[in-house]
Amino acid sequence: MSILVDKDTRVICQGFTGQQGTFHSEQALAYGTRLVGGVTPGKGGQRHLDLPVFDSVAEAVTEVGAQATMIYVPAAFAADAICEAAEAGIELVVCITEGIPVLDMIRVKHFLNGTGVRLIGPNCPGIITPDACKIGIMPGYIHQRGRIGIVSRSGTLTYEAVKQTSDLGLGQSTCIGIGGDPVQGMDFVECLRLFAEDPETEAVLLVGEIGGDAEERAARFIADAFDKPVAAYIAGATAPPGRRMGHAGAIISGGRGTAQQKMDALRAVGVEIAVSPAELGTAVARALG
Amino acid sequence: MSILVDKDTRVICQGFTGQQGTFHSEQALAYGTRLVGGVTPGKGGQRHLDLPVFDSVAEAVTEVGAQATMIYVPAAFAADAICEAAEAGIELVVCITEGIPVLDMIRVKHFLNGTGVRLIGPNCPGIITPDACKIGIMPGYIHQRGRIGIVSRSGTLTYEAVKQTSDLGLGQSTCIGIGGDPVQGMDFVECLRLFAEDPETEAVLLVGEIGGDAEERAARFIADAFDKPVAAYIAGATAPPGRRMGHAGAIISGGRGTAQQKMDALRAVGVEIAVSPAELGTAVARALG
Amino acid sequence: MNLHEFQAKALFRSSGIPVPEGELITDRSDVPPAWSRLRCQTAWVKAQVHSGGRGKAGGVLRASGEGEAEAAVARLLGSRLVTGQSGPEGLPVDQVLLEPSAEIAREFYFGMLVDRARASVVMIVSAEGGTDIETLARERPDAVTTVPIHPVTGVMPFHGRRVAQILGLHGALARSAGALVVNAFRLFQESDAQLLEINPLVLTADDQLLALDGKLVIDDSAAFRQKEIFGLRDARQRHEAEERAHEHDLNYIRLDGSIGCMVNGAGLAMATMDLIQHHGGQPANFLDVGGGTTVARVSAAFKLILSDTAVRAVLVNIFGGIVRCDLIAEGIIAAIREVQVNVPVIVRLEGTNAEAGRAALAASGLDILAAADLDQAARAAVEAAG
Amino acid sequence: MNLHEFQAKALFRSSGIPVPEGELITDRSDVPPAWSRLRCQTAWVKAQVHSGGRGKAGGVLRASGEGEAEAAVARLLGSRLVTGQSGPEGLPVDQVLLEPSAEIAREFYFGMLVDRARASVVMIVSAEGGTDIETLARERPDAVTTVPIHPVTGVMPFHGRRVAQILGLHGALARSAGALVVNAFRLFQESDAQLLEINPLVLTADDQLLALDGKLVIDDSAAFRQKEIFGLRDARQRHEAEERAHEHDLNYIRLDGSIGCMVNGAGLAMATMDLIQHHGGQPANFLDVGGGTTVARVSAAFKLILSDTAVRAVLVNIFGGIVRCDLIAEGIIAAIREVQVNVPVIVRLEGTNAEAGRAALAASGLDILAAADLDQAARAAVEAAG
Repeated sequence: MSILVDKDTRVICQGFTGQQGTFHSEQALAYGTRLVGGVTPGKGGQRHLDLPVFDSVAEAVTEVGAQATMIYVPAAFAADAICEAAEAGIELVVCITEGIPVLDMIRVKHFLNGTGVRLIGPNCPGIITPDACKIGIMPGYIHQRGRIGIVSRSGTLTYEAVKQTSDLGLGQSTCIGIGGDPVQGMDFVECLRLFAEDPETEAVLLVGEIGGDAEERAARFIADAFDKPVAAYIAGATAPPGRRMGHAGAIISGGRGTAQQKMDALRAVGVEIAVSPAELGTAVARALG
Repeated sequence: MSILVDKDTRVICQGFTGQQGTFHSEQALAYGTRLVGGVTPGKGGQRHLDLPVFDSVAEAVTEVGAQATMIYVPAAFAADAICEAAEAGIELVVCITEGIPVLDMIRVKHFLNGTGVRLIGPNCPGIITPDACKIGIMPGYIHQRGRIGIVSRSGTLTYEAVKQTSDLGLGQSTCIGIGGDPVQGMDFVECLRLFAEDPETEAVLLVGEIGGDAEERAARFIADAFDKPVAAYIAGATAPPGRRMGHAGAIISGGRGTAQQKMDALRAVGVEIAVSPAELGTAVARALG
Repeated sequence: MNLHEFQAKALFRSSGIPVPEGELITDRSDVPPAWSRLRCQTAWVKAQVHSGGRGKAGGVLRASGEGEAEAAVARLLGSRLVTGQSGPEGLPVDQVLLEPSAEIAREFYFGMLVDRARASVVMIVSAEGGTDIETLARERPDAVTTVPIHPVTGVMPFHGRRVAQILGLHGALARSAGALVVNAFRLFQESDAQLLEINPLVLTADDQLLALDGKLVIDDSAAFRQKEIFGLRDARQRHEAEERAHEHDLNYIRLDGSIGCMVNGAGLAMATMDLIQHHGGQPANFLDVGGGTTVARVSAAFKLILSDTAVRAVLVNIFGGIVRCDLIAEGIIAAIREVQVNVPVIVRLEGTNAEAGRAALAASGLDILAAADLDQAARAAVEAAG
Repeated sequence: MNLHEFQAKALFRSSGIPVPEGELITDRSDVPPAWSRLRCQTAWVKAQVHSGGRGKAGGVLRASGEGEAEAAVARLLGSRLVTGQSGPEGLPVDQVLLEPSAEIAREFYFGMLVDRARASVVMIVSAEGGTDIETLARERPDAVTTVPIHPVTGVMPFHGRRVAQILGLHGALARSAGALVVNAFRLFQESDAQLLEINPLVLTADDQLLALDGKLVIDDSAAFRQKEIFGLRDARQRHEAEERAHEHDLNYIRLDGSIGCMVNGAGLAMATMDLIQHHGGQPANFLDVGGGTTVARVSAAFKLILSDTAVRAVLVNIFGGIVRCDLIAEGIIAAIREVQVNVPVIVRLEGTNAEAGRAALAASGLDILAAADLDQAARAAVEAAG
């Protein structure tokens, strides 16, 4: 088992014939992802990477039974691509594109509200179930199928978490990079809810960062309804207040959303805190007991 | 027990000092409804019917703990009033106002989506739990506290249903007139869901009409998840297709949404059908067995 | 509210939806100047009435010369057009639209309306236009696609691509289809439309999208903020009686039977009609007299009902809620006296002060049967109407 | 992107948000004509810099005569203003805003920004303006109200009434507050704002609402569709180094420590800073070198880091994902040769082809310490920086 994606998930790529889409589709295929086609408006009917190209997601759903999509279209068109996928009946939308205007994402978020469609991202590395399905830009080979569910707001820091759990032989059930944008799809709580029901996931490693209150909400959910061991690391403990550190999410303002507050909230509900990014693996190992 | 409203429900009236608001507030008070104040922008601080008038619903929530509201403001301002109430934390919004533009109601509906706020109406008689709480324009005295939950798309036809169940000594647990507008708040299914969990409700009498597919959806829900006896009447069996019969909802087009189709759908899932509006009471009595 | 085709097309044009050039003709003498302004070779002469099925009914004529156009105009103007939907008396043709005929490569269907279940505007699109969309939807549902437009985003680029794909349009034509969707949705919202329909939407031989016919129905509830559009209302396109009902704020629809009905509430009114038919009668009308049942309104309602000479009995069914039945009875008595009703009147009063109301009716000395219950009232009315 | 106060106010004005008359002064000789055009009695002279806390820092001066105004302008123009947020070198004052001072009856706070959790724009409103809103929100949360604006409806009438109520405004002033809300939201949307702030929003002695100060921050991600607004960018308001980073698409923020950091990914960059501090060191900067780590970008990054003379060691931490570590190592070697780095460089390479990368670094003959893991790298950097 795993969450959200497995070896049977039928995946398409939006922005398929573009440079990014092509490269990461090749990587996904090489990893064994069941990529069944792609979408590039105006290029329907062509073939690319030996797969069919469609003009619309609706066609890809009808023709090749697409269930999940990875989006590599430019930021100006990404909101449209997400909504198109949701409207067409795609169940899981993974949007890698960064730099989507926040007002676009507000509309997307409400568009998705109540549809049951899950969005990962935008501005995220994607999702991977090791040895089964890779949807995103993460390097596949560092992953190892195993016991830890990983959910992270950061990109390369997720790889750090993956490598450390692989090095310790714990492995990963599914890893989700949810991205750090202010308005985004799935949050920690939604991922935890799924990990709770996945028998393969024995513990969760949560990688947060300063800004917002996603970690605090995760802490409340863990206290209320999550029984598996959790370890967490929060990046940005030393970031000066009010400065922007790359992720749009990482703004501390008015003393809210600091790393210290987040760590305190998580520690208070029994989460094992990694005090250094070098201890992501050992923290979750401790949490497992 | 009952659903949605009881003798403790703290009710306010929006459009309180207007003619309609005043009249029906008096009626509600006379019936014993726990009316705790009203809202008329610009008249905050005054008293009306010996109750406080507030400028905003937010104030009424803070000051007198309003939980439910009845709206009698003119159609042009009704969408605003509904959204104001929902935003202020009101749990149950009953909108009596008729003639709200459908594009306004589309926005209202999506505004409410995901908030948990329940809307009854617009263009409806309201809701009543006999001897406890009357929110709406129905004549209170025809009701009798009892065993039948009534939910209806029509106004005076609801009263017919009430009278017939009262005359047979069955009485009502709660009666809800959901209104017949094309885009509205609670539908049959949402009401049935609540009646399912109300121990006082032993059977449900559903009064539908031509147009839309609310009755068909109710039939599916009854088949899937509703165990109590149900009787139903569908008005408009003899209405000529394509003509508009007053309720915006009552348009038959292209052979969809006919009374016959609705009756067939309901009968197929075990609902007792009243073939004439004179048999609303006896049909539900038969359903009760 | 219904708009005429020429009115809908004027709104289409100002919204950027491509429509044929055309001239409105209200007099035969308008034809020659219009013909030359339009540089017509052949043209359509289209009766402007509020009804579908004009083509089959002979309301749309083809003219291949100015002479034929004049003849067609002469034949239509001033006539009454009887269509499948108009009723036997037909609708007056006061205006005709003269449009040069385009060479058509393909015909599509494009509609926009409110979907109740989704609580959103949806587009209805088919690559097979020019026919009856409801028949098509029933017989070959795959040929008709529904595309919702979410209110939080409005039209997005993918909507345009989707429509183009359904219609099989590519390149510049796909972009035209995208613009059509944007413009149609903006018009729909800005005019508080209930239905916007282009049937057929055509692809001309010279590769242009064109709204060959156009229909726009406006939400009556939006009259308060659509004053300009409601100023376009053509009262002559409604039956006189329905028009008078509109003036008195009564909801009245004439039907084919012999039992006049006066009921408070639309649902109860439909139920009363059902009950009449249940007992073997035929209702002559639907009439919702509304909440405030004053003498004036009841009088107006009686007059409306009796303006139909087929009416042989009148059934009044009032469930007095907030309004007291004794007052309603007084209103009925006064109205019957004023209007001089000379067919049997059966009255069923229920609700607040119903007994006092029934007593007043009995004491009035008028030919009124006060029925004990709904069922008895309907039976009596059916019997009285023979 | 930050806008200057005068730029924000120009957008306010064209959006219908009332702002004081004012003149932008870039030269002392502009003062006399501006003074007479504005018919000033007393005025504010306000340094235009991208920083809060201007008042406390002496960047906002009061002038009660043309002479005083000239003196104030002379003092500010060409200076560097050091505020609590600007860093020790301060920000250049190239422009000042001259505004007649208004008589103030009451001061309010009005802000608009995006609420993550609600996924909507919210208004932040307080009847107590002119102070630091974040402090107020922390110390007396009841004095600050958050009012969300749902994206499906935008501003509705009740939003205006609510704001008026919070501010204690009635009648015509309540309507002015309603208009302010409508106009501010439209500007927010049309400019892709991230923050719109009016602090203070004042009620003048003659009963007018007026945006006395104005702040507008635009979403950098919207640059592609806000070309006009992004054309207003004042590059001089950023540190030179940050401005150069911007040109190379590097995300660089200068800090106070001695260890330069070059990391790929914002989260890993923050984590690296945390780890340095964990081991007792202080990072000199935040630098996210991004995904495509080319020689040119690595060179530019080294130059940026070394432009800070406080840097005593450089820590490079790269997790090679899609990009191979051996290529990254080559980039680092080439960049160090080109830039002539003369402080210790500690490199931690992990991920794809990491060993080949480490071998290349070792073989380069440069003074590079290839660390075995993250922890060791951070320790070594702290040690090297002393």
